[in-house]
Amino acid sequence: MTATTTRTSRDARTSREPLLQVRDLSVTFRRSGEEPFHAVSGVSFDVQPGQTVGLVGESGCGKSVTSLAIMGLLPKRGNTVTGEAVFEGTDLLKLSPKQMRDRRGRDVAMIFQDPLSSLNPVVPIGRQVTEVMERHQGLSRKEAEPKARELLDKVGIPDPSRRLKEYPHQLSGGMRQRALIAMALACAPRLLIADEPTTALDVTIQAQILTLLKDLVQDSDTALIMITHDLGVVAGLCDEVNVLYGGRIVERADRHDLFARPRHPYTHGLLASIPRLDSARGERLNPVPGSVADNLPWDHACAFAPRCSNAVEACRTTQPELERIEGGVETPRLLRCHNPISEEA
Amino acid sequence: MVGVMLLLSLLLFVWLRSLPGGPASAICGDRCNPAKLAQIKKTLGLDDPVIVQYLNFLKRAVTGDFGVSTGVQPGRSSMEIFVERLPATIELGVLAMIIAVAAGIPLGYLAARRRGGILDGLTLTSSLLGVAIPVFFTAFVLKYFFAVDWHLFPISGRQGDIEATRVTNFFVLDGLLTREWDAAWDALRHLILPAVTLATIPFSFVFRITRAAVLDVLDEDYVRTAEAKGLSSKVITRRHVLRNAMLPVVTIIGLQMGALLGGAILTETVFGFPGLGDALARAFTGRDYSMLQLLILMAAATYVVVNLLVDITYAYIDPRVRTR
Amino acid sequence: ASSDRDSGSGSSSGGGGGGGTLTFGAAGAPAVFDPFYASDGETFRVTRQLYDTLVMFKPGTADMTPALAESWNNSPDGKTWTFNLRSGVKFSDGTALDATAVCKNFERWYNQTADGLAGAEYWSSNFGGSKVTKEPSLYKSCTPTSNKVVVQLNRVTSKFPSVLGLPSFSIQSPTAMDKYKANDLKGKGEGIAYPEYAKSHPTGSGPFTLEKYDTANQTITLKRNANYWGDKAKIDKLVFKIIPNESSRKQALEAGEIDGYDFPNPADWNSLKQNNDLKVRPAFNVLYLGLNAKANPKLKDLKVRQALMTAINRPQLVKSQLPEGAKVADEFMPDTVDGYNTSPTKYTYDVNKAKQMLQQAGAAGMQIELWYPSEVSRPYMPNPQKIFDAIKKDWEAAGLKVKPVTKPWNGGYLDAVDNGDASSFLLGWTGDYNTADNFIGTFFTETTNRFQTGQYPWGKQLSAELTKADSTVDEADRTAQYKTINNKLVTEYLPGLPISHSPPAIVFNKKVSGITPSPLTDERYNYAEIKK
Amino acid sequence: MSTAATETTPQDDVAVPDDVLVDVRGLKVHFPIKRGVFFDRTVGHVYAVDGMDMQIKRGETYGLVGESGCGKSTFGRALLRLEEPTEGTVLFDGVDVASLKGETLRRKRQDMQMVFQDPLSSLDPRQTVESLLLEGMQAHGLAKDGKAATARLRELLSAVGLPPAALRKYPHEFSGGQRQRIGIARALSVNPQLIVADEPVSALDVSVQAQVVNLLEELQEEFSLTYLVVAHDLAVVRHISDRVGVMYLGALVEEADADDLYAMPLHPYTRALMSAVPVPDPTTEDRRERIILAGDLPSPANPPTGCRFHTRCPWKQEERCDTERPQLRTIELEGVPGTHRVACHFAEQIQRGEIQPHEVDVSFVEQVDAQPDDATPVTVEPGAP
Amino acid sequence: MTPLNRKKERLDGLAASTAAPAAGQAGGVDVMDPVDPVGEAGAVRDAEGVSLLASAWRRLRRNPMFIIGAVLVALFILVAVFAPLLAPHAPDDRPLIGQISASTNPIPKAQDGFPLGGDEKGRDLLSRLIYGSRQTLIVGVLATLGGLAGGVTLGTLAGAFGGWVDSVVMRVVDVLLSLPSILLAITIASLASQPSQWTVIVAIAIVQVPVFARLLRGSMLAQRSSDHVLAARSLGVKRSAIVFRHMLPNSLGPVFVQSTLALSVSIIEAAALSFLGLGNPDDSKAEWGQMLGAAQNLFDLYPHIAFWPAACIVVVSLGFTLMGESMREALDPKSRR
Ligand SMILES: Nc1ncnc2c1ncn2[C@@H]1O[C@H](COP(=O)(O)OP(=O)(O)OP(=O)(O)O)[C@@H](O)[C@H]1O
Ligand SMILES: Nc1ncnc2c1ncn2[C@@H]1O[C@H](COP(=O)(O)OP(=O)(O)OP(=O)(O)O)[C@@H](O)[C@H]1O
Ligand SMILES: [Mg+2]
Ligand SMILES: [Mg+2]
Repeated sequence: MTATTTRTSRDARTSREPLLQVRDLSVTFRRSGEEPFHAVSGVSFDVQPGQTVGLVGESGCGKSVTSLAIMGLLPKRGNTVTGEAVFEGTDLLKLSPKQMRDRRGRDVAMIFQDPLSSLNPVVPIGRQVTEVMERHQGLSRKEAEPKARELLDKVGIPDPSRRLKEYPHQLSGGMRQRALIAMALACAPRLLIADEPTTALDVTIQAQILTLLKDLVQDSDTALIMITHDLGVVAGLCDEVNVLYGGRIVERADRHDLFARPRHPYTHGLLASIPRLDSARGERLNPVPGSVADNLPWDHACAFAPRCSNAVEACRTTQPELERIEGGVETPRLLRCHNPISEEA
Repeated sequence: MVGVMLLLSLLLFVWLRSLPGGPASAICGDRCNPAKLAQIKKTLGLDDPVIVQYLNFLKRAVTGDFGVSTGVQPGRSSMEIFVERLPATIELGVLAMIIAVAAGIPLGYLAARRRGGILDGLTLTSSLLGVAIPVFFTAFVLKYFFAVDWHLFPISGRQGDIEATRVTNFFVLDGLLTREWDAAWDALRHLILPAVTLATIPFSFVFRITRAAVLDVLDEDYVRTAEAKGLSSKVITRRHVLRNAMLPVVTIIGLQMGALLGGAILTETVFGFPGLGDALARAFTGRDYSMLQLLILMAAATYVVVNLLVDITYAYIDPRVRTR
Repeated sequence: ASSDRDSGSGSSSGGGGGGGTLTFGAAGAPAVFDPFYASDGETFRVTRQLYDTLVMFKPGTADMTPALAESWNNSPDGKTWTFNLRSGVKFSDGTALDATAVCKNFERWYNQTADGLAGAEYWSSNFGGSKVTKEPSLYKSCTPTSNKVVVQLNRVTSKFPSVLGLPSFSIQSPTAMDKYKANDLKGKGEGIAYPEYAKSHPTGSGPFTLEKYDTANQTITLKRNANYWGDKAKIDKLVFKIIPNESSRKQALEAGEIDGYDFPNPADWNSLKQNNDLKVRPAFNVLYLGLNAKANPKLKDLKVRQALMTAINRPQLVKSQLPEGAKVADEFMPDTVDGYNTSPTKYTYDVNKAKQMLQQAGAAGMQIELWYPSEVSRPYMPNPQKIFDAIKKDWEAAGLKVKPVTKPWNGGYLDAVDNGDASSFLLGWTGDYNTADNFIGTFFTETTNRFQTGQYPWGKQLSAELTKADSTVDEADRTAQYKTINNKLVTEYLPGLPISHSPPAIVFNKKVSGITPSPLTDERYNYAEIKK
Repeated sequence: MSTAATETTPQDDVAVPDDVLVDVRGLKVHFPIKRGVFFDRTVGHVYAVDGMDMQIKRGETYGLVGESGCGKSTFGRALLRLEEPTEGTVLFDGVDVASLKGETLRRKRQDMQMVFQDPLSSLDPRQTVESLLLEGMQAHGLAKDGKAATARLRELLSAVGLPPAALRKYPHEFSGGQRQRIGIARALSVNPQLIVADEPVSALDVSVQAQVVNLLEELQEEFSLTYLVVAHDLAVVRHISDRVGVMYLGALVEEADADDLYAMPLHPYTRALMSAVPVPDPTTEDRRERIILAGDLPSPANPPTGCRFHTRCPWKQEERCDTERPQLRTIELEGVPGTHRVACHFAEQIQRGEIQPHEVDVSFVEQVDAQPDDATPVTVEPGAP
Repeated sequence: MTPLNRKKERLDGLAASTAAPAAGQAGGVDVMDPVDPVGEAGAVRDAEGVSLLASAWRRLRRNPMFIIGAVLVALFILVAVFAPLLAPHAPDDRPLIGQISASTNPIPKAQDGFPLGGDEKGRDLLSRLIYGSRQTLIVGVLATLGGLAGGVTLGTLAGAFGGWVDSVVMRVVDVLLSLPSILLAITIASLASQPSQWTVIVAIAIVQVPVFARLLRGSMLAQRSSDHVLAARSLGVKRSAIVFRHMLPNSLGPVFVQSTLALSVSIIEAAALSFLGLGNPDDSKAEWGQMLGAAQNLFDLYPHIAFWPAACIVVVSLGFTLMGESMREALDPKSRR
């Protein structure tokens, strides 16, 4: 397991047909007696085979809801999902629950944030891996077991034969996350969604997992949607980055472009507020003022306006559109801002 | 644990002896007079200092001798009565628990799945009623309709006029063992009404805990993981939801097992069912100290044992406990 | 209740009726099968069917009639009794019931250890004493001579030989008693441990024998004794099924699970009569309100006691709280007992008069404790609380301040009453046999009795009068003495207030016939027949 | 504070320089592990803090980093006597806090305060901000006069950047960042000298995190505070601290001025830790040398012998590493100042490149029985040094 | 894990789950006031502080379970308070005594002025039912208060001090917990030398003590190690202040909920004691449990005299249970809206 540091033939990949096209995805939660809450609105993006797309943003900006909506895993009641999520020509959002079940785990798989709570505490790891194969590949439990062992081995779990029989609590945090990844990869899905897969882990473990994910994606041409709030993780892993704020994409760019020249004040603010290991010490951080609690409703304004140092009058009255802007060599750059940061930095 | 039992026995012992009346008066009878009473107390050693009596009691108790009953079945060894009646109460309790569990778990699951629906509302309310109706009243009503009015079940007792060989004193089991099918069936018929009555309380608990546990588990990340794996709903229900939801249910079943004896006092009294609950009720009215000491200590011990069993079961179904 | 497989077992060769099983709903389990050590009705109900006594009571009455003794006579001094035994009677173990066996029974009774004495309530209260403990006894000796038994007493008493009709004095097989260590009683911790004999080997000469006692199912099965000397049982089996709950017994009867039970709740009488045969037993009891001046000195004044009596609306109490056929009691014994005085002073209810009398006695508005037992029901008082309540209301109407005190029957009530702690208390008595001594003698002979008569000026005198009457050999004379005492008891002494005599009942379903209700609850099931 | 320590414990033979506010010697906190069916027996201990030495100078910010479960919080709490130390001394301004009792201890608490990781759960949900802030002042007799107290409350609020309207509100009505400000204001309310901040920003969003970090820095100047900042985010620690200590399984493995440490990490663990932190810069990320450690932190209930890190150390040497526990020491190496201390037997050799990294058996130390033979090799990415 | 622990654990779990109600609030997203100048720390809304109880109350108000329960309870209390105005007769008057004959007409029938007829002592059944609410309320409330007082004292002691105080207190509680509650109540009630209303109340109160003690101790212990108590400790706040200002108020939630449930349990257990003949023998003041107990032998022939008190008990205890359960749910941070 040796990670190489550069990616090759990216151009070839990105030019292929998109594997997943998310179009205008909106999710609204309705609770009795309260205003409907638009957790996600008008989110669109494409994922190419072999590509890693990042969704970043602060807590509550709708990252998880987006991914759950694509997977059809939102709670059964209390929400409306509109838009499309076309996966290889079929709109996942229009599938019946039964059809969706057939796809989940086989074509699209997902890894969650907390590896302990995401594993069933009373079922052995092996069983939790084999059950996916039994379900989607029609294997018997016996047949699936050697494959499960291989899988565990592949994700770097030592002594897989013994681990198969063990329970989640007997594994360390990193091993649990590996086991979850093994489950997700069991049927060689073409799209993998990872929802903050390393947030609950220590840095040293995080590095292990990220390396693993990187290698897996590269080796198998799997597309990855990487959800995180850690810009550092995105910087090392993603090809294309979407920044979310208040349920909408506010900026999209190739990772190099984004980090080198953030155009949205929010993205810029985020980058400026993170202390960096590689920068000079002692300078004051430039935080984004206020908190998410100050957001405006998107319909008549830019939600970020109250916290924005660049805000102009229009920001409080009209909703900015997500528009293509200059730059973006390989991936088109999109931006939702009335008064973006000028392009130098 | 042993400490708790000792403390309990001492408290009980001293308290019982500090009260007026008691076994000496019971033996002395209606024609009693103070002189005769004193004589009887002397004969029985009831005039010794309480602590001496207690030590004697402990000495005998260690050998399994809890004295002689004076109220429940005067003259018989309390232990003998206990051993004889224990199967009756176990039979009753187990059947009640089976009913409670068989009804409580599926209904609890369904109610959780259809949270807020009509089924949920109905079952929830009826389970609350299970606690709100005094057990003995339930017993009266059930008996009145099913036994007295409609003659579907016998009125009282464990068995009717039927030839039956006693092997284990578990009547149903005995009937099956000796192939006296009609005796087994008859014993079972006698069990049904009391068991249903007794089941109302554990049912309500099992139902509510199942419902709450299933609701909790449905919200767990691993269920979402299972969904994300595209598993069939049957597998998700069985392997991922129920197996985890059963953990608190097992606890509550254990707890309720202990509490069943309480309910049995009332139920057995109404149904004239000669078990421990009936013995307890009569030991109280008959001031049968020996029987009371034995039964109350046994109730506490049972509680402890049942809890141990629950722990063991728990360890069996929850690997987190097992491999610690 | 008679199931097919039980009935008509071939053993009923000795003639008699149609066989079958009679199932009787008993309220409790018998304590022992050795009636000598018993004192409770549940035990006697069973042992009466297993044993015979020397004399017995004529069915339906409390009067003596020959049993194992065909006849008896008394020496002029009244202390030597000769019983002529019925010949050819055998115990169920095959041994002969002869004079030696009878005397062995007497000897056994007299030879009890202290533990045994504690268990033998009827012996100690009627005969008293034991050779072992060297306490004086009424009994002196028993001599078997061929077919006769000569029993010598230490003093004359009117209760002899009626007392021998009590089930406790059943004649039991000495062989079996030896074999199963019948006298091996041990006081142990809280209770008395009984020997094998009493627990499972009763051997008598009665119309039935014990087949099995299914303790787990709480049923006792008796089998017809084909060799019974008297009227052989018509039924094959007699089953006592223990159903502690009163209303369950009623329901079981109506559902056909049992054929009969006794002491039905008065409230059920009417409905029971519709489909069943409710037999009212003659009232052979008395409910009284005991007074104890030691606990409340105001009661020393006869006026006060009379006022209390006058203040109670006994007719209404009897009507509203006691079953049909209950009567207001004017004396401390039923009118069927010899010595009853038909014309003593009768107290009639009159609140105003009562108030007036209290006024005169300087006790107007006095405070009085009224005790009643909880957790119990007795034949003479089916529901003590209700009777208490009625009296309390009446007394309050007469201006008294009534303070209720209640304790469980065995949990302090009897003890407190015996100790003289209760100034007024509800209690009663069911007669054992038909003598005045069994009632008023029991109540008042000792001066340290429950009424504490010793502290009244007349207490000793009453005691002496009772003793004298009891030891009077001549029957007419004795009866006259008792009449006088009875009159004085209600007019001059009034140590307590007689309230009522209430008839208990026994009920069978209509298939059962042949049973005569007994005032002593001494029903004989060998006469029972079951219609199929 | 100019006066030297007035009270010294007998065993305290090392001279404590005047500018040291906190001097921790050999601090240990062991938690008993209780288990049993009938009686709770102690079946072992969690060696949460196992021999910590640390000096914090007046007015400096000491940053403490380490992986989850290594004992950072426990150490922080033990420092304030919120956890009973099993062994060791904590000299605060010359007074041994570890031996104080009752009222003296309570009084002493005025000087040392704490800011917690979870801003919500550290605020009593049933108290208004006002009573939360007043409480400490009352406890130390700082709020005797109502007016002065009110003035001080306003002062505190404005110091942490909250409007006065906040006083009447309950904690749950604030956003995360605001709650953390309340927590800080509470700590300030008693005029402490030392504030122990246990992961003060970990629970906050990145954008808000910077606000709080800035706030802490401002306050330090304004109130001349001394900080002990506990965190697992190395970047934050580096940003905020003057000196940094790296903790591994209950003890320090390296300690240095912030710049020195990041410029030249000496301990293998520190190296790995630093190389693992992702940097929000794709170019750096793509080029970076990375030391990926194998396995996880061993269980503190069953710590490895010798050097606690030897089970995961790619530079581990035979014998010495698993038998002898290295102590913090300064090393003689060019460019390494005397304030830079490290607990590694072979720090010099590693730094000089005399010892090369090798593959490591992944042994899962938290499992007693685990003895995998065919363990996955660790990856140490080759790259330019 | 020690074996006695199941019941305990449930109580402790209950305590823990409600101990930190704040956690539930953390995730909620509030709808904003749109325009507000953003200070450095962001906006602080001006509205008066809403306490946690208030928000729980908001949730409760919409819960039909709670509303039904509360209405039943309110009705019950009203009837109890105004019994003398509502009842046509005194509970101890016997206007119908003349009609009673023990074996032919034990229970007077419904008639003019006596809509439900009389009881076996010739008293008006309706009036007794109405007055019964009073006595029932008194028994329930006193028994619960007694249990609460005992339990809160023990629980506070154990939870506040921990260590050996905790051990000692909890051993006592264990002894009480090791018996099924009704058995314990029977034991206490039947072994009192003179049964009365007080023995019933005391018996039931004692039964409640361990439940409350355990519950309170559980949440107190949870509070003890919580950050906000740690913060108070580090501020140098006195122990008593920490206990009474921080730990106790934050632990009372589950105890309060439990006492609603305990009220219903008390009423039912009082009835059970009466049924077993261990209740208050003095029936001059009507009490439902007692009325039900007295009616047991007449159930076959005169079911109505058992039915009415039973129905009253069921309705009232259902009311308390509904209220308690819905409050428990409202205070439970895990409860989904
Ligand atoms: N089931 C739900 N019902 C109501 N609101 C919900 C639900 N799930 C999520 N939300 C709301 O939708 C918004 C977006 O949530 P989401 O989980 O996608 O955030 P996130 O970006 O994943 O944040 P985090 O980094 O904390 O995971 C949040 O404000 C959340 O409160
Ligand atoms: N009260 C306690 N009883 C028993 N063990 C404890 C206790 N507190 C902490 N521990 C254990 O001590 C070790 C160190 O815990 P501590 O909380 O100090 O770690 P930490 O470095 O702060 O970790 P994190 O980054 O997760 O906060 C852990 O293994 C923890 O489980
Ligand atoms: Mg998320
Ligand atoms: Mg920590």
